[in-house]
Amino acid sequence: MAKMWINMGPQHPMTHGLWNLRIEVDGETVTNSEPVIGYLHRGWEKMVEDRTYPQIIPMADRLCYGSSYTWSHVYCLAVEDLMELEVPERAKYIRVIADELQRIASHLMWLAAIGPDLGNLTIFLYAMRERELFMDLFQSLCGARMTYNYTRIGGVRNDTTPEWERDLVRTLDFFEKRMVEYEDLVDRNVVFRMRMEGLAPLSAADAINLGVTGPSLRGSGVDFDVRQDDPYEVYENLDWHPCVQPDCDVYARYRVRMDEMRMSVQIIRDALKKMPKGPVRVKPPRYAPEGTGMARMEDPRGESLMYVIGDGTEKPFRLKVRSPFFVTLSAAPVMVNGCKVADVPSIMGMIDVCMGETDR
Amino acid sequence: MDLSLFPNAIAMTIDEFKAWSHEVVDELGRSSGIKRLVDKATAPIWSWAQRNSLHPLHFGIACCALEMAAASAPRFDAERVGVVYRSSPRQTDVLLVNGWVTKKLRPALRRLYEEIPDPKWVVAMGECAISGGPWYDSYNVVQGVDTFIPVDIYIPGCPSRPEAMIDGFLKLQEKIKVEQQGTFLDD
Amino acid sequence: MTEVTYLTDAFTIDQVKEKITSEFSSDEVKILDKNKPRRIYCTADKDSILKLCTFLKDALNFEHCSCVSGVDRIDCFQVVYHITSYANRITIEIVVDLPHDNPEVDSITPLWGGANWHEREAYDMFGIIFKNHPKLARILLDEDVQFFPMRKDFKSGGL
Amino acid sequence: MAEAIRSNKQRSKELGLTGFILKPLALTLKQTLKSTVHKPTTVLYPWEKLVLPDVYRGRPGLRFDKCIGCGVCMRICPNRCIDMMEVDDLPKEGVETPKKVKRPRVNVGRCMMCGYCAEYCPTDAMIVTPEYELASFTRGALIYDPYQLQYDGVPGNEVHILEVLPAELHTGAAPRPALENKDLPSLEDSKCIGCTKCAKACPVDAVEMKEMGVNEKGRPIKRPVFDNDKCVSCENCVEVCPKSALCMKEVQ
Amino acid sequence: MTSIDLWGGMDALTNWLMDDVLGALFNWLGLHGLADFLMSDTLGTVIMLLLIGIFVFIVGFLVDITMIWQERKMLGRLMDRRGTMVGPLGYFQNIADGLKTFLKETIIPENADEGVFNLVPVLYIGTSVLLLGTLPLSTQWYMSNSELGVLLTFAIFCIAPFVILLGGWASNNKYTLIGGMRAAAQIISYEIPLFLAVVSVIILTGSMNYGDIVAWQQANVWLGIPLIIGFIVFFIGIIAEAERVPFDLPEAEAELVEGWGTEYGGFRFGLMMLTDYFRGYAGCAVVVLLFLGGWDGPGFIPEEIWFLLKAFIVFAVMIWVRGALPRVRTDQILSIGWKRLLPLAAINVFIAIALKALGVF
Repeated sequence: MAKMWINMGPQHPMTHGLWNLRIEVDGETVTNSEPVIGYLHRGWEKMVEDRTYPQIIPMADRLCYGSSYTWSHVYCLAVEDLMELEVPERAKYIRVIADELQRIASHLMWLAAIGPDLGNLTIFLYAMRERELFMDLFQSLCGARMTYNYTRIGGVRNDTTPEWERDLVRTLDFFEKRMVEYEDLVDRNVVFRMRMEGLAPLSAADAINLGVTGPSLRGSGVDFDVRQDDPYEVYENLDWHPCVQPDCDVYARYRVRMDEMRMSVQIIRDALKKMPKGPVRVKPPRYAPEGTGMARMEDPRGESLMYVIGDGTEKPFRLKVRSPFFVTLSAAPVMVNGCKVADVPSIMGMIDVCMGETDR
Repeated sequence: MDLSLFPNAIAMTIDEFKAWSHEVVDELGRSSGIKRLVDKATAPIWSWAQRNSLHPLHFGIACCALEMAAASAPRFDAERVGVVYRSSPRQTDVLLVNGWVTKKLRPALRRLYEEIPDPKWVVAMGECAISGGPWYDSYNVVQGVDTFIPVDIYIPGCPSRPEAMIDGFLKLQEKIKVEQQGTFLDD
Repeated sequence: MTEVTYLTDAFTIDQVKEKITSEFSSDEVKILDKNKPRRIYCTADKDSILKLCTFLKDALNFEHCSCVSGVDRIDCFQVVYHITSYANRITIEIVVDLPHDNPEVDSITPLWGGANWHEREAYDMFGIIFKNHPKLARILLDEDVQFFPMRKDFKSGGL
Repeated sequence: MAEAIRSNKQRSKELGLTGFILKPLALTLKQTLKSTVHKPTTVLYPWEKLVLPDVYRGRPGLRFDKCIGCGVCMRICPNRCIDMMEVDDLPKEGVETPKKVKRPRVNVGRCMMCGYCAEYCPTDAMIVTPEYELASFTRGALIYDPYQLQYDGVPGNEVHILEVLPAELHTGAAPRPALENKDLPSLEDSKCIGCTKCAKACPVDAVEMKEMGVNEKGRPIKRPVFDNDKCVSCENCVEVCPKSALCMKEVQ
Repeated sequence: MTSIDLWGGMDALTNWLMDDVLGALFNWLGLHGLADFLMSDTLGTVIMLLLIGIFVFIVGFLVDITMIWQERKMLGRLMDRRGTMVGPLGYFQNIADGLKTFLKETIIPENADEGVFNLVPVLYIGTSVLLLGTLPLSTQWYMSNSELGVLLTFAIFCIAPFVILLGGWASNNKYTLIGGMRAAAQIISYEIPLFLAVVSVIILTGSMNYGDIVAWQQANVWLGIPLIIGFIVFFIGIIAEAERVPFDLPEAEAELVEGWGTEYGGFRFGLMMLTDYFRGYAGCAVVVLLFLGGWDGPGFIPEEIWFLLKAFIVFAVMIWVRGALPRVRTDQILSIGWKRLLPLAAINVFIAIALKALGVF
């Protein structure tokens, strides 16, 4: 068969979001591939330069809509680093709880996305059903389903109510039971295992060199997690450990994310126990001092980093966003070359596509 | 067309004959009023059928795409209303624009709109599709989908709740009920 | 499959600082005295950045290039490198000033593949040219776009 | 850490492959029977509707009488979709010709429902409403004028800021509403020309002009004096001052 | 075993219609030549066959619509959601989908091969509907009760993949081209185990006529029990034949947009979706006929109802498998077909020979 270029183009059921994977196909096997992005580029970093610091928080929510809370959180961390503002202890715990809830919701969205990729709609429906529970939790906490606008510079918007904490504990117990169901449906299913095991190996050295971070990196056996190696908020005094899978194929990345969901439940339970009473919010200064601020955080997709330069006015001079999927996507050709056309969706699905943060 | 044997016979090619017979049948139906009668009688059936099976395109742009997916999740099952996502534009009726449209996407979206067969509708879901939403001063975002595609229904919300999307589809059904697009006999 | 564990030859922050100061003269690399846990801040000269990065990667096992960001400081361009070391758990922030008329700097993609798209984005947004970068082309905007949007002199209006 | 890695390796093996596809088949069968016997978890939207918590942020709502027309919501809105509009006040018994008041008009087709207008509103006139069925046939119908925006919400719809000053974070001070530690306008005497524009612009007339003696031409010098507990720090006076003599003094 | 006597009934209907109504009318009018022609036997048999064909198609069509409804409703319940709710129990949703496609504008891609593009749906739908003719519902309810019924069914079954290959090539779209090639690749993988399973049935029953097979099963035991391995291999083969989920590569949603049917819109797409379920129904019918004793059931229910009940149950199992399993890759289906199904089918044939030789049956 002559080699031909196929556009797994902007409108394609495999791409969750808008990007185009041009693959060169010889028969069924992929010989070369090149991701084309930029369909969702809205010039976020340019727009941020004429908004005041509080106004950017809802904008940061809309960076990656799969895990919007983690992005507004890393923005607030960066600005607090710039302003040297100290956050009350209770707010730190609430932020960690909301972070881990958002991680579970984002991983559930990823689990829902791999269903149609591999041809089975049931896992999509089950995962979305559980994600609704977590969206209910966020809805009663801060009033919105997906774009929460919940963190503030210097704390969080409002305190948690005892009823909310009771619902949280009840939801977590219910979710643990449902996790067993997902593993029944996917892990103990030979067809899923056939489609995932031994696929697209990414060795540890390649992963580190290409800058892949997060679950895809831990799927290659590298034990690096920003929450453990560069702890922010209160992760030091919570007992948890990162989930790592030694064999670096698609199934390992899947396994890492499933274990991370369980680890997040454990973190939330621990944080709920150790959460002190007290204020949740500090009045931020209106004008940021001259200087720079940088914050790193463990986003469900990898290491997210924000670098903010203040120039004394109430608007940031420059705000750079390091999006984890932007770098993982640049490593996509290494994973995709050599596999079959039918495998491309499962490989791409497994690295949890989010185009909002990639194109900014 | 060879008219040499005119009074007795006319030699035509197949296409000419097809066109000629189509014309005759059309003329007959139109003049005798049967066509209008049939259209009037069957119109409610077609509009019922169109209303109850609106297949949007499986095409997610941004955050509202997640809410579109949540709309077909177990809690707000959109298939009850007849909304099933088809992945090829040939088999869809509704182009659901659910996110901001950038300069790079505009020609692709316009081509997608043309690919959808005729009785089609466009639903602008979410603030970014209606008016560019939070990106009002961006150099790369089109301020509203209705600048280059005719839009039927606007669903505000950032992102609009799955129920709001289903409510939008119910309003679209009312709109289809009122203006019955496409009749059986004329194409 | 070997599991990569990171407890071998880890350096503390002071060891890294004095290794850098010993290796590079002060006008090439200057370490700022702003110190925060697990962070090192320094500025580097335009020509010595590649040498510094190779030194960091080989000698001080800084394996991961977190981020390369461009900044338009109106009178000059800046490229800010954040490079992380998994073993030492340190992140170093290197600021490089470039002249405003022809911003050019050596690319660090040969050292870390992760910086590839970051540098292409810096070129796309600011027009900073990275010498011997494998494929320096626009990544977010269309190829035929002439302006560099993130420069301060580019006024962005609604489309 | 090494111990953790090995346990995960066993975990994926211990999940194993019992019966190739029996487990998923059993699970889906159980789910099918469960959702045919008692109804699945679908909310039949047009007939059954979910009860949303009071905190839920649908479209912004206005309590007409509580609003003082200060324009804080117009300034804080990230999308710039609120603008103040001269409208007649609501008809009250004693008054025949309602006077003109400034009320916010919201372009719901552009509002991203972030809840900032309700949060920063000094008198809690702007609130968040749980209304989300706003689909419309035309884009113009989405611009809600103050009358359309009205919504008599429950106290739960109001959004309050309870914060502490950074200085007294460790002194165990209780969080106080925003109005107690608000920034107050401060006057630079040299620049002020006594044009009384700030007094007219203040929505709660917390500014009154006081004579501070006579200038050389014999006319009295008038300087604004601010009544600090009436002021809602809406910065109207700072903006309207022609000589920008006023600036907000931050409370640290 | 009560069953609707289709041929006798149709014979009576045509005679009544031809002789009593039309013949008498024209005789009354005095056009005796025409009346004699109408009453003649040849025209009678032609009209009778026509009516039988129409009846069999109508029943097949209604069963097909019910199967689409069953799939959407059961898949919905399998995924814990309500499924279709237009009309009573959601039954009219398929009718709405079908009617809507009448009004859609037909678009032909501009440099697609016009002729082949139009021919492919005709062939695909034609052969699939032809299948209904070969499948009897009961001793009396059949279109053709030929001696080589099983052979005829599988011959017609195998035409469609080639038509899909043609359709994939004709619509000038890269995705459809790959979809078409996959259909060809897939047919190689499951055909041989499928036929070996059928051969084992024929070895035991001794004839290829459906009536005889079912009669044999009524006399002895349902063939599903002794030839359980053949039953499983056949069921997997039929799922691949009807291109349902674990093996629906030609119409793979995820990577090929809509597979080979991407460029077909409007009315053609509506009929092709209908045809997928025709092939699903035909597959279930053959499974019931060969392995589950066709219309064999206690007397008080007519045989056709028994047959349809079993067909719906088998289709429910197909939907259940669709809900639980993801799609298989092209090379994996080939390896399953050759490495797993073929040995099983061979073992099954030996069992059949052994049972026949030892005279157990």
